[in-house]
Amino acid sequence: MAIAASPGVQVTKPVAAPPAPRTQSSFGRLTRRPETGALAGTVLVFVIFTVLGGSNFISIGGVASWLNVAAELAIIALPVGLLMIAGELDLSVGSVLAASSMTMAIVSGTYGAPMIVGIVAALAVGAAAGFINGLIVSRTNVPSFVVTLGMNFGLAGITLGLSRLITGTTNVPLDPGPFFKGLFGSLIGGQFEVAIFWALGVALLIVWLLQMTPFGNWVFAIGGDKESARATGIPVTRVKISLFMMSALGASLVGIIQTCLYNGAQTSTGQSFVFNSIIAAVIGGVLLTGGYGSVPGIILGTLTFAIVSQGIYTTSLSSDWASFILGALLLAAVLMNNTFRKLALSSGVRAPKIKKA
Amino acid sequence: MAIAASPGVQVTKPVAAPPAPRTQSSFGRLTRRPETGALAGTVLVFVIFTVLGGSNFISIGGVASWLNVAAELAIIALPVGLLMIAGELDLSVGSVLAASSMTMAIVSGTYGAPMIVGIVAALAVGAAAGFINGLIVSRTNVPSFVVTLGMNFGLAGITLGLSRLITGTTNVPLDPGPFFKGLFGSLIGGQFEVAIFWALGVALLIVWLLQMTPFGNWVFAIGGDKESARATGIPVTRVKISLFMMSALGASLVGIIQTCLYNGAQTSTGQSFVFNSIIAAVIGGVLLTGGYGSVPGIILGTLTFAIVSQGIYTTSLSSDWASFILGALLLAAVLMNNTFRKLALSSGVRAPKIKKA
Amino acid sequence: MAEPLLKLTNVGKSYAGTDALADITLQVEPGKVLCLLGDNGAGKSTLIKILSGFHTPTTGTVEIDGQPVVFHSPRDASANGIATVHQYGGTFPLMTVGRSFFVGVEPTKGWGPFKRFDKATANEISVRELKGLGITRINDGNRLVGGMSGGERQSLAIARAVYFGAKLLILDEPTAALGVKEASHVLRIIMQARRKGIAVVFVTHNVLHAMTVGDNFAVLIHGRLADSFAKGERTREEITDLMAGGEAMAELEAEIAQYEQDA
Amino acid sequence: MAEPLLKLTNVGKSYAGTDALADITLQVEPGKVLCLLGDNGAGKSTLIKILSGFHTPTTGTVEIDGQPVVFHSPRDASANGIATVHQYGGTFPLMTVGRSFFVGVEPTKGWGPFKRFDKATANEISVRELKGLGITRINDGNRLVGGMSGGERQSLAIARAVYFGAKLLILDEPTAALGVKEASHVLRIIMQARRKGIAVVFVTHNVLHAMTVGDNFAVLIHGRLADSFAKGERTREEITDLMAGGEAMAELEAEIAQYEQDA
Amino acid sequence: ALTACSPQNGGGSASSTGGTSASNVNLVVIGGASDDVFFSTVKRGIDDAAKVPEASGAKVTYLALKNYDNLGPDVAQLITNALGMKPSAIAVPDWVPTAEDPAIQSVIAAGIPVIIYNAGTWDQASKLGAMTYIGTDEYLAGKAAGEALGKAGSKNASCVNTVPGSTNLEDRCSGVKDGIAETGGTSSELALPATSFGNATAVTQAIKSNLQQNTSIDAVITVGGSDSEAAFAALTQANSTAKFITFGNSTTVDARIQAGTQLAFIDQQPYAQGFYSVSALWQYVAYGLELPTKPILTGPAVITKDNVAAVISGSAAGVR
Ligand SMILES: Nc1ncnc2c1ncn2[C@@H]1O[C@H](COP(=O)(O)OP(=O)(O)OP(=O)(O)O)[C@@H](O)[C@H]1O
Ligand SMILES: Nc1ncnc2c1ncn2[C@@H]1O[C@H](COP(=O)(O)OP(=O)(O)OP(=O)(O)O)[C@@H](O)[C@H]1O
Ligand SMILES: [Mg+2]
Ligand SMILES: [Mg+2]
Repeated sequence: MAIAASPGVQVTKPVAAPPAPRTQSSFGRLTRRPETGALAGTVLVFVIFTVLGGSNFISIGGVASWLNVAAELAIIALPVGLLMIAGELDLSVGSVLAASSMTMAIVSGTYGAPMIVGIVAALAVGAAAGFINGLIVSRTNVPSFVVTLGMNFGLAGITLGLSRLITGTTNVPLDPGPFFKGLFGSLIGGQFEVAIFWALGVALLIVWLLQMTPFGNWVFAIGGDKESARATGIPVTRVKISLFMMSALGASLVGIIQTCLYNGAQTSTGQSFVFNSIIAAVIGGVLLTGGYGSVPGIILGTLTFAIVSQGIYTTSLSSDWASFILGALLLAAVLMNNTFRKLALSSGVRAPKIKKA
Repeated sequence: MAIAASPGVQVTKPVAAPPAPRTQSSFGRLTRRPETGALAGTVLVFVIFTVLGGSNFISIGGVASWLNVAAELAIIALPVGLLMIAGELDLSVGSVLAASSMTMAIVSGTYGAPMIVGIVAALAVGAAAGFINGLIVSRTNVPSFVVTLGMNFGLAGITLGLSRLITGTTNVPLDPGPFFKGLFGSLIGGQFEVAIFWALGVALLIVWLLQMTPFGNWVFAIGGDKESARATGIPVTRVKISLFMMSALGASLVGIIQTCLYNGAQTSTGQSFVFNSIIAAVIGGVLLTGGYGSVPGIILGTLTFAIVSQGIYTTSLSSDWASFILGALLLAAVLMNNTFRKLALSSGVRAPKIKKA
Repeated sequence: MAEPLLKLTNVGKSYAGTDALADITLQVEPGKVLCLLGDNGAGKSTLIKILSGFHTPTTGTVEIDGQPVVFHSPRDASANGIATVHQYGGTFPLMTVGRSFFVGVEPTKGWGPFKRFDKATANEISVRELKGLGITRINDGNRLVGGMSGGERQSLAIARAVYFGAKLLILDEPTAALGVKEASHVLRIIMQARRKGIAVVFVTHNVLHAMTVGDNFAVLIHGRLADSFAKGERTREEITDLMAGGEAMAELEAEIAQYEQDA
Repeated sequence: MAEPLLKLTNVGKSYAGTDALADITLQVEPGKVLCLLGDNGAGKSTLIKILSGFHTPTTGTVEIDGQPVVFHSPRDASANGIATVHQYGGTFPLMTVGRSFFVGVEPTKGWGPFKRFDKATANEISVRELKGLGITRINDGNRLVGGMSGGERQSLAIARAVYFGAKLLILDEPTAALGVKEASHVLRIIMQARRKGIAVVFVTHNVLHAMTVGDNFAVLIHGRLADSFAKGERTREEITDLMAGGEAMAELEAEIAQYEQDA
Repeated sequence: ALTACSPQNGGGSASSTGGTSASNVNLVVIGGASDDVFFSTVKRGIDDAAKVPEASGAKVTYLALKNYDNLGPDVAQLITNALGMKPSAIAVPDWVPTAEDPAIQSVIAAGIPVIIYNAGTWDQASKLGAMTYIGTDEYLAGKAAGEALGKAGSKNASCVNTVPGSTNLEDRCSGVKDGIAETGGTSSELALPATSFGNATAVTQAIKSNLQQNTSIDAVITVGGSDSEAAFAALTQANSTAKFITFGNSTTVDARIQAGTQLAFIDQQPYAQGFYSVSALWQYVAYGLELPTKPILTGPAVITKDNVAAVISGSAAGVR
């Protein structure tokens, strides 16, 4: 390929990024952690809505409202963020969610198979979609943006076509029964989705993967410089396929959760997760160009996003302006994130340069 | 570990000649142009739908149907592609289109100002949005993905909120009058939108900018390596702001065209252009990471996309599967593009590859 | 002594967590070559990034022709007649040789609205200038920079800076990736520039190269100016030891010689 | 003569439009250092990319220990005991020194499902190995590679390849970005490896370095093997001329000397 | 319009279409996105009705929008596509009259019979020269819902719209407002941003917050087809006793109405819209049959506990 710079000639530019920790006070050390910027963004929007929404926003119901949204988003955004650290995008999570959810509803609802069979089938759909994404991306030179977008269209089409063929409708009800309802779709205290625990589980899993295992190191390396990573003998293909499978499985899990929560599945669900998961990761400090990001950052990103998109309903502002406020606050949160990071890093030093998309 | 062929297989060695660029046939040179891959993709989908859609697809009406779609898409995809070559994304074109279109309808329809005033106002909205995008992206370290996405939400919100406030509705009619109808919204031969000529004009403008002017060189340089570009003294900020303004103005122009064509404006139009313009550029060979792309490529990309998305309607396939076919063909077109490019580039190699065991 | 073209007073620079440079005072005169020497990580590139407007110093002042200046961007520096070849970068992998050579200073032909980038001229000049540096394999300005060897790319960046001329030419390890012939060409070019009255700042790890072209020498050790002297004031051994961060190199060389004998 | 570890027969490689290498036949023996010399663009890096599995040759065969092999990826090469330091790259700007050092061969602690990346060990070893190469400013394994100087990064890549050992160590211009001290350390390391019976392929533009460590020499000119000889078979001047692509360097050196006198 | 083809020209004067052999007949129906719950049911009607013409060798082609992101222009484009297929007759919803009407007029001008279905009005259809209008009036449907809420004693309704700006959903909400006003109540629209569309949890939590923020809300109505489960979950989580009405139904909706936890759903009978459109086109094109009753309204029907029993079997079969 003449287009891509060959590994030998690629110029290694020093990329200044979050800095060298030197021995300093623990507060100093805290301000230097890259997540601090993301935290600043979360705090900003939290404060704004506490002021605007008052007791509605910080009541149990108010907190549950953004926490629930954040939890489901995090289950997808965390593995998507991992994939982004490795330098790839996944735009197929929307259709994977819908496909998994419909699979479960059809297998266990329409055909009446035991719930566990439906769940395994749903996860299998996710695993397969992720595997195919990963395989095509690794084997060809096609950017993952296009491959997963193709998958998003294609899988949506298959889901719709098959659902109509099999059930004649796009809307399949399912009674998950008490056990699975409790496991995936119950509300703790009538307010907090059990998805919050699933999100915590996923977060722990991904923290462990990213920080504790060789695999995590490979993810950073692949995102940092794919050719150099290849040169060190990392099984790049295998790592990428695993990552695509993880993000697809995250989407499947949310599909299962929503199916249990709302007692059925619709073919048209899920597409908003495509962009939202990427936005959350970027707000959380994951570089779109790969090579950098952290789990706490992504979690803060999902919280910021959830607060911004849900907070307005706890205020007395007209919902006509919801979209405007969402846009403005997203930007403000990211700017805050950046500014804070700059401030924290510049003990008399210039801003770090982070490569942009 | 594969074992190499036995020494006997050892083949015609390259005749040692100083590797001067070989004087090659003009066909050889053609196959080396990167657009050839994009052309292969376009030809592929064209052939498929000629076979499947038959006379419907290649009738005047059939051709007009994808040519019209391609023309409007190209007006946005070309400047968006330029921006992508410079390493930035613009996800705000959807709202810019809607905002421009509503501005025009409200100014010249609701308030009855002369059409030209409405058009200027619409373009001003586009220019302002692009300017703000460019300014924020250049002045802060926030990736354009987030900035323009924030703009997309924010501007959509303002458009909705203000329209409701001013007109009380989200749907404003406008009679453009014969002159402006003719200029922007007429159908030539009752079939071909005058937008096709606008698209040609935009294409010529952008070819000229990219290939003929120093500005074009700067765009490639900024996308190739922003820091090095800065080091050479290129006014990076000014270039980026211009580029964001161009993509926004492209969206405004399509807004004006659609308003004249369809005699009015709606707040909810335009969002499909956000992704479609990026997809078209990527199919046309523009690198998502910046630094590479061409106008003929982008045009072929928009044609491929338009053929795939409209072609299905000329066939007798069930529309349930439209989405699936879209996804599969997009992927096929890009794969074709890649494979062809690889083939074309390696055909120059004189010695055949050694056989692998 | 000539009026200095460039004068640094107590310049320092810290990156978050590290002081890369402290308290640097030195000057460069027109028609002279200042060799900047020092170990890896001594702060040479940092100093050069300050001179070329990439970084603003944390402390201290920079004067040009006696006027204090603050460069906010590389543009400011080039506007002041400073041309820099950085240690890495400066070329664009996905652009053609001709385009990459002329980035920012594109030649045009035609006039008024018909003024356009003159590709033929750009290709011709870039190939010619590369030849002048001894790079003969690149004979088509349409080749992509990404497909050139490391030394070829380095030569392109040098050819570019030299071609467009400047009052002050800064070269950060220009000869590191170059073959013996190309390196000699670069040294020749430095000498030519010097003769034209251009001031040159030259970073190198090669003692021979430094001694061949240098008029003045400044040695950085751990971010501080450890020594500065004019040509002939130090022996080769002394210079070598200074370049090694002040450590005596004799021992290490003896060890290597030992291995050689074992062979 | 020892059984060759690596043997190339008539190897050639063309990029679209260019023959970068043609008809290369050479061999590397255990415990010997093969210096690969040649002008910029001569094809040295291309040859090394073939040896390290980055490219498959267009023509010819590669044998290891007498067995023909085809490397489909760098993994295949490392599985065959080949460790390579490429001309650029090999480190990860956004990773810490400790993590970057151990990419692909991460140390773990704990067992079973509790096995986890051992950061402390990684940081400690990487800092220690850098010290061994003379890099003393990097004393915290948590520092980001992107914030290191050019030479520090190069040292990290070398330290890495050496630390993990191999039958065949390939170094593409490892000393180019290094200071005199660090370069000497690398030469010492090459000698140590050689003594352990490791075969080394060493690319350099520095005649002195080449003559210090080389046992055998192969000179590429325009992608072809122009000469190959053992230590002592050529004079320094002959080698210099060969490295300059076969051109006599005396003239160029005289020209530079002329400038020097003018000064 | 050509008088010979104009359906207003009189009941059965279909002589111009005589002579058409069934195997050449191609009926084109343009409709909403296939993953839209409502249009999924419309399509069932179309598919079922198509069995008759297909048995005679005729063809029925359904052209679906891919999404509603660029509604007016996209439908106009589809109409042009349809015209390119040389259809015998076309059925199309008139969602955005300003955008679509020129295209519809050009179809009619080409002598091709047109039925406006699903969206539009008989006034509009007859002005264009279409044969008839089959469907409902979104505003009237909304109004019926508002009236039902008023009758049940609600004073302050929240009209949940997950696609703000979309003409038909806006019409429903303004209908609700006028309907409830008759009994002195008010209604406000709850507009959700695009980032929530298709995410039941985001919709749920937004409605819940709104209920908690504005405690005077005593009625919730969802105008989008896929938001009913989310809205109901919100009511539960907010411990709200607000009256609840949805547009469109499912087996779960039916069950809730039976159990009394949901007041009603507004039935537009989408199946009937598709079915009668195809039937009417086919009968006219093939045999010149045309019913003098115009328009054919398929709704709105308000399905409450009293009449829900009748719809349950249909819901289970996916035709409601
Ligand atoms: N962006 C950065 N962030 C943090 N530290 C940095 C950064 N850039 C350089 N440094 C540190 O500053 C010191 C000086 O670096 P500099 O690049 O100036 O060295 P140098 O003299 O050019 O070395 P070399 O000869 O290896 O190129 C080094 O210790 C390096 O690690
Ligand atoms: N990806 C590529 N595409 C096309 N040509 C290439 C590519 N890579 C290298 N070449 C060409 O092949 C020739 C040999 O390049 P190579 O990198 O092997 O040289 P080298 O001997 O390592 O030079 P240096 O000493 O400058 O590193 C050069 O002329 C170069 O331009
Ligand atoms: Mg340096
Ligand atoms: Mg090389």
